[in-house]
Amino acid sequence: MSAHEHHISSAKFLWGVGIALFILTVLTVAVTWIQIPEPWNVVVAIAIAVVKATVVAAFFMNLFWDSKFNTMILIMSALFFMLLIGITLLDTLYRIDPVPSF
Amino acid sequence: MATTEETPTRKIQVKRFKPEEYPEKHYLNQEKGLWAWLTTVDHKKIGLMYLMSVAFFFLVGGVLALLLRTELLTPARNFMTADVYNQVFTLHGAIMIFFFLIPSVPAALGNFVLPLQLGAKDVAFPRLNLASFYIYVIGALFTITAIFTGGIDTGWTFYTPYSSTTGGSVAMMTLGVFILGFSSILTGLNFIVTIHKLRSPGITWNKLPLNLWGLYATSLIQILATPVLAITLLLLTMERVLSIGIFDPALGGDPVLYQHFFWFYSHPAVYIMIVPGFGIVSEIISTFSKKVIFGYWAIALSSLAIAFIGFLVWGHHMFTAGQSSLANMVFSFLTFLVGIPTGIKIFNWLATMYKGSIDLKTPMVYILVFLFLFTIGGFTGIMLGALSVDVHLHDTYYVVAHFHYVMMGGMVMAFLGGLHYWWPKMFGKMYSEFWGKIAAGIIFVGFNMTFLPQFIMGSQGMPRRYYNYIDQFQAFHQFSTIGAYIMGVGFVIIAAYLLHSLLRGEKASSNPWGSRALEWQTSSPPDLHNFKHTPVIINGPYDYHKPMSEFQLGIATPHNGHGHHEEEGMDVAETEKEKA
Amino acid sequence: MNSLSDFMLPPAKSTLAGQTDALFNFINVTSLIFLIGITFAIIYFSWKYRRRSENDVTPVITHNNKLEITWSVIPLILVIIVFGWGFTGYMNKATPPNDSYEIRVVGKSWLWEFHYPNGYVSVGELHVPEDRPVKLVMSSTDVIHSFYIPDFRVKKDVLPNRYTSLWFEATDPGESVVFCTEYCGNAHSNMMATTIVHTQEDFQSWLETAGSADENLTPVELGEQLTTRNACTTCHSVDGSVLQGPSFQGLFGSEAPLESGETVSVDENYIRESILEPQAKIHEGFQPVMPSYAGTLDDNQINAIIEYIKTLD
Amino acid sequence: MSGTSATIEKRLDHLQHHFIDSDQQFESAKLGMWIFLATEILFFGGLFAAYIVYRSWYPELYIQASTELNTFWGAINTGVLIGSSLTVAMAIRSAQLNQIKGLIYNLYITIALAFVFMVIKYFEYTHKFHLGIYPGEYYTFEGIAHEKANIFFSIYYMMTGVHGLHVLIGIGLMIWLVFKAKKGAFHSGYYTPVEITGLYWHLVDIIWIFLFPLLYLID
Repeated sequence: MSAHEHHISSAKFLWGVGIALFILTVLTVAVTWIQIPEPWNVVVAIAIAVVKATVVAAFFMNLFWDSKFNTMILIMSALFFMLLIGITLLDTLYRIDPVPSF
Repeated sequence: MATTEETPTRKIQVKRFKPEEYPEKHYLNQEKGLWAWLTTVDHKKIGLMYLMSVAFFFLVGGVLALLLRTELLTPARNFMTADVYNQVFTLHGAIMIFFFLIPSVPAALGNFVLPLQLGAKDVAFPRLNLASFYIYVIGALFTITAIFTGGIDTGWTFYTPYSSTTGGSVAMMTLGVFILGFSSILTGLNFIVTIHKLRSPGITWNKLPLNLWGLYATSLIQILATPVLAITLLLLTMERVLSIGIFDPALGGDPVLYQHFFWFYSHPAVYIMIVPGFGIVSEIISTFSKKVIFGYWAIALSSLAIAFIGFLVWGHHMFTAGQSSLANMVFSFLTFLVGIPTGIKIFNWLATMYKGSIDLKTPMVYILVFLFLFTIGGFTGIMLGALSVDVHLHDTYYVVAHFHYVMMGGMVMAFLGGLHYWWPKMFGKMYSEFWGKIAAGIIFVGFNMTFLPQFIMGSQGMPRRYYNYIDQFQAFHQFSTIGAYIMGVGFVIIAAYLLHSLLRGEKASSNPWGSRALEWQTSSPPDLHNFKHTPVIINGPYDYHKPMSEFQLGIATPHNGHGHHEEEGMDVAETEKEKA
Repeated sequence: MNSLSDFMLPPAKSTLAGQTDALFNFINVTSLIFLIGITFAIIYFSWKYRRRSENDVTPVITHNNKLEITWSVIPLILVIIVFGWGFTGYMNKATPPNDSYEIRVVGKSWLWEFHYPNGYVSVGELHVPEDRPVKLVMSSTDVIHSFYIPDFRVKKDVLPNRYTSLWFEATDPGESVVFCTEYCGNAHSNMMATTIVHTQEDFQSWLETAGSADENLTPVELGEQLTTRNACTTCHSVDGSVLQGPSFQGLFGSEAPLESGETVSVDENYIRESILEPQAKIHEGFQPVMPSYAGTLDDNQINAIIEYIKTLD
Repeated sequence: MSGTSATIEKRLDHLQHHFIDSDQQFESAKLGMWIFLATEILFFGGLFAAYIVYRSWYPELYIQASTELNTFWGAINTGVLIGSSLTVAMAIRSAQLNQIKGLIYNLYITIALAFVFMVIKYFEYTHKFHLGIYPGEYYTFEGIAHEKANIFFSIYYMMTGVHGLHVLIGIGLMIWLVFKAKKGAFHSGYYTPVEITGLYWHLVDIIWIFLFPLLYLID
């Protein structure tokens, strides 16, 4: 918390993180070349994206060294997004129409 | 993180600071001129500017309401056409909700009180605070433009596809509300950071005034829900401008999806409106009962619980909208869960009054009115949460009466209570206690006359947003209209005596209610920088069993801790906070 | 309790009403008991513990776990009862019996159209048999409407992009009002209909004669009936006053200015076109909001309406 | 670090009167930015929710329609944004080490990469407009045999459009940072605007990290 202790990443480390992200990008494109059956292709794509986002948040945005409260905010917003979509799907996926919709 | 070795071993000098009575220099006269007001970053002045704005919009919304009630005196046309009527009820709803209720307590009263209650000199981002006020003004200008360039007749809910096909300036209006959302977000953001980072030495989480717990919960809702409204209204605006069709069935979209998005914000928004009211009630009940609050943590945590569960219940606005039975079941169940923390609060407040020393001053009268009316609002909410009954009552006057009991009987009463409570602190003037109670009585009678008949009408099937109605409802409508006029008289009286107080009111002492809370331990009106010392807190804000002198402590420094970089004040404050 | 429910609620005329009303009364009575208790406490405390001097000392009561748990758990139990009760009632309303008599409902701004299995279409009047479950399959041609019969305690939104349904079983012959409860524009409050419950035999005979009853009328009489039945008069007055659409009075034979700036003489062809394709030529000063009656009115009926309009000078 | 920049520690003209010290001010600003980012996530969340709901309704539509999106350029743009994130991180590092020149150079590279991103986006858009792939009502393309194809592209345009708007705002912010840096406003004791703009920029990157597979990589 003190002004004297802001984490400073080394240039080498930052480059390492960047390269890891490039590799993950190539990977996420590469997995579409091998046909993974539904719905696992979506799962894999999202999983890689989540890993990339976590890496960016932790090492570029310095959450790894930062106050835990900031991490909590990030997680909380993701959680509330999932609430929005999760509960909305409870409706949209389970609608029973008396006649098939048009 | 600072470690113990770094803690300076310097001695802190804590002294007693008795607030100055009738100060000559205070925040109202330290900077002069209109320009100084318009560019001020002082949270108190910004709060007052908000207060004036919300008062203005309350007046506009109120006049619109009286017009509506007058039109409804008879079943057929009185003096408005259907189109005008539809525009008027849309504006009444939109103005009251977006321009009055949402900013009323957080932005107006909250801005004024929050830093004072923390013993801070200002909110964390004073310029951002001013910016959010101007964003509010810009949003308001957009809305006013919309009114004069075609009007809007969609209802404040802007349901598609009606809103995407009807005439008028819907896009301008939604854009105005979109902009307004940012004002709300920035206020919430500012408050959260301020509460986290700018507490005075000794204000630990368990000594935080309950008003701030209320504002904290409100701010959380503001930052988490408002962006969804923003994107929804942006999509709706695009729907009007570019016909993107996501919500418009004519182009392949789904209108019920719009309702999900809209209520994901607008239901929590109900709690943006009411939760800060809870905070005010806790403050006032404790002060005027001169007694420690009953169940501090129960009240504090129930605010957070309401804020959280409030996010999970939006679908109860859509029980008949054609959503799946599964969703209906989940939403209905969760809706009832909100009732529990709300009930806990009511019981805790009653328990605080038990064996207290109750002084029925005007703010306390409003809070008792709040308790009664809000309880009715709550119980009728249970009625509407019950699925099979809601199928019958949905979109009838029962719903109208319910939310007016919650919003007006709850929030507006809490707002009036808070306004009367902090009025002496804001302006250093007292108002007429006699007229204050008369007005409260008139509003109470008028309010119940207006909205009780609406419960009966609604149960009998009178749908809302009706310009004409069938003859059997006329007696109820007329009774309701007369009640609305009476209520109007009550508000005119309030305006009159508050104006009188501003111009000719008696001077107020620094702590006219004998409160232990921190904002009363500075002069009335406060200094430009709130306190002339950095306050030190050792007791909770409701510890009425402890002597007043224990609430008037501060750090003694040569420069009173203002304007300059103060070595001493700094180190002590930081180490105290670390401990917290 | 019955008198309370009689005062608050409309008459119960369907099999679904009883359960709804019972829950309504239960919540009302329970709430009233709580409300009286709370109000009494507010008034009693304010009087009993009123401030006697500025130096009053109050006891330090910070919390009381037993009490707090009590007033959390009792309401919790009550609301769970209400939830279960409400949910079962709702499921009854959401699940039509298999042998239901099915009627198609179409909501248009601003009228209700009812299509019966034999092809007959009525506007503004829903005829149903008593003691027989009736299932309405509903859709809208424009914006969202909501179909509400207070006497039956049923309501459901009518959507433009899919079908929704509701069902009821009427218990008493007679008439009940139908409201639109989803705001849909200028004549929202006039978008009403009447539910007419017949005995089973009456309903059968009504259904058989419904299409042919009009044959005994003169074209003008028929036209007059049709304009009311098809909710034309919701928007078009017959006395010259301006509603959502131009008044029928003095319309025929006049020169009507159009939104496009042209004028058109109001003759048989223009009226016929306006009924079947209302958006083709919009009269100046009015919104293009009229629904099409193609498929609802046949040639004979359109002619009758034209004859009727001719008589309104 | 405090030893090397003792003189700079004295420069406290950035400190606002209601804060006790720079540190409190810095932490407050960062907390404020994180809260703002939370609102951003929920702002985009609405669009993602619309995306997911329609995808759950019409999975086949998404498979068909995404073939119209060019995976190659999408991937290049992902790389560009990741690169710009890296340079922003480097810029902050430079500021922390008092290397003002490094700070300015890194900001320049970031701005350049952001422009590259926008230019690629521009070509992608114009190509689609050329084919008649407009959002909603104006959709005229006939290459996709699905009646809701217009809805997919409405969602596509809204998502990438709002994201693009954020990139433009980011460019503006970074140009402003360059000006301030040239005036010598930043040093190791005060670089709050660089830090919080950096946080914003990384979030814009993260959003794109999700948009890329969701829009371009559906088989």
